[in-house]
Amino acid sequence: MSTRITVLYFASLRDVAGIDHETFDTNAPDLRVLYIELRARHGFPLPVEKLRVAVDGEFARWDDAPRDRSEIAFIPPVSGG
Amino acid sequence: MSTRITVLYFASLRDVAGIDHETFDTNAPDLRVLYIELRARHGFPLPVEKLRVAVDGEFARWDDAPRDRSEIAFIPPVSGG
Amino acid sequence: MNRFALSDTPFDVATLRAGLLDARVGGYASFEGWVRDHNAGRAVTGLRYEAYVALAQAEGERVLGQACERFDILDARCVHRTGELAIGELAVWVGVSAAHRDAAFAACRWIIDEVKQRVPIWKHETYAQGGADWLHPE
Amino acid sequence: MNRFALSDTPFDVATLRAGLLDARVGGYASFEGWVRDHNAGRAVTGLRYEAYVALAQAEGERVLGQACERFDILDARCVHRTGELAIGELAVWVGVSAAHRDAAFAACRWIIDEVKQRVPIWKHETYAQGGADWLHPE
Repeated sequence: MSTRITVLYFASLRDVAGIDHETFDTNAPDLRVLYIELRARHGFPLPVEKLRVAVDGEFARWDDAPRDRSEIAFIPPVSGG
Repeated sequence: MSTRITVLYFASLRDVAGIDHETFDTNAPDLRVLYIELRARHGFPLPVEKLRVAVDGEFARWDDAPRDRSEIAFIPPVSGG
Repeated sequence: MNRFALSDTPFDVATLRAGLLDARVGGYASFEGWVRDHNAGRAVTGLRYEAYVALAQAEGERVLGQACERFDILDARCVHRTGELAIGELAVWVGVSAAHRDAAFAACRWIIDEVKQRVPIWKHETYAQGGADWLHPE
Repeated sequence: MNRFALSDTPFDVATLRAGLLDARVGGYASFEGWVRDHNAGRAVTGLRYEAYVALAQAEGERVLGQACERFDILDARCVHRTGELAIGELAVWVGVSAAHRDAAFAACRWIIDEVKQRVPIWKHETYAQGGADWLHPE
């Protein structure tokens, strides 16, 4: 059974994807595989090693499974300050 | 020949001396001896090793001779900030 | 109580500073980041900060809470701008109050370093020579 | 130009800060010393700062000039109060502008340390339990 998720894109990821979020069903077993699939689909230059991942507004682990109805964000290297 | 000087007193030195300056003639060969004499006269608790000395608004050396018509200040440990 | 805030409009440092002062404070250290007219050798004409607001708020709050535990300080605050900023505009402010200056300085430095490393805010620079870039430091 | 000043009346930090900002500034660090309600375990009700004005002005100016040579900063200023101060009043302010925060923090810390060690200003505290003392640290 697939899992319905919303993915948020920020900064260069949003520019490359051309959208700031998308909602879809995924069969990815974990967040790492999810990003690898999305990287292939959108052509993101950043490899998974450069990113952090967050679920529902909190940092998460790459080997967490996507939860149904969750909001997932891939966090490129930050540059505030 | 003696040298006419003005000595300024600040902080605890002024409180102990009971005056903020005094003008007098001295035969002290250098500023160290001058302070030792004044310490004896006024009963200053601070020994010369705890002080710095200034002449005419600039730091000076203890073995400088008093200059005629100069303004001499003994600087107790500072506590600004 | 919130110690960390995002602001999409210019904010007043004097008011924020006043919120940190009380009779126990002996030392107050602050840091401000301003938009420079150059970066890494390129002339910059303006920039934009974007945040993942929910996570930035939570992570910023964690940074400030950790600073209050790690350092012997009385309080600490940080505000970070989002949106379009011109040259000379204030981008980030950190204020720390303490009984003594050692802790105030150390905590202030630690907070700005942690905010820059951990809080999901991104800078988009526009260059005088043309072009624009997201900054994603190594 | 004077970078160091004594002030026998309360002074406005916002105005002083504004004097340090320009388009090259990326980081601004400041430190403020405030009159605490206690010192070394004794309750303090107020204090007075006295300066040897001519020498304090000259030595303060030297501290700021040396900071501008030693650190990669754009400018630095310091103002120190004299006279009677109540609890919570501002006693000293240091502001430093730089392209980057490392130098701004380091110079700000160095300046307040040097001012406290070298500039002929003395603090006279009045205690809640009675009595008053000049502070002449070892």
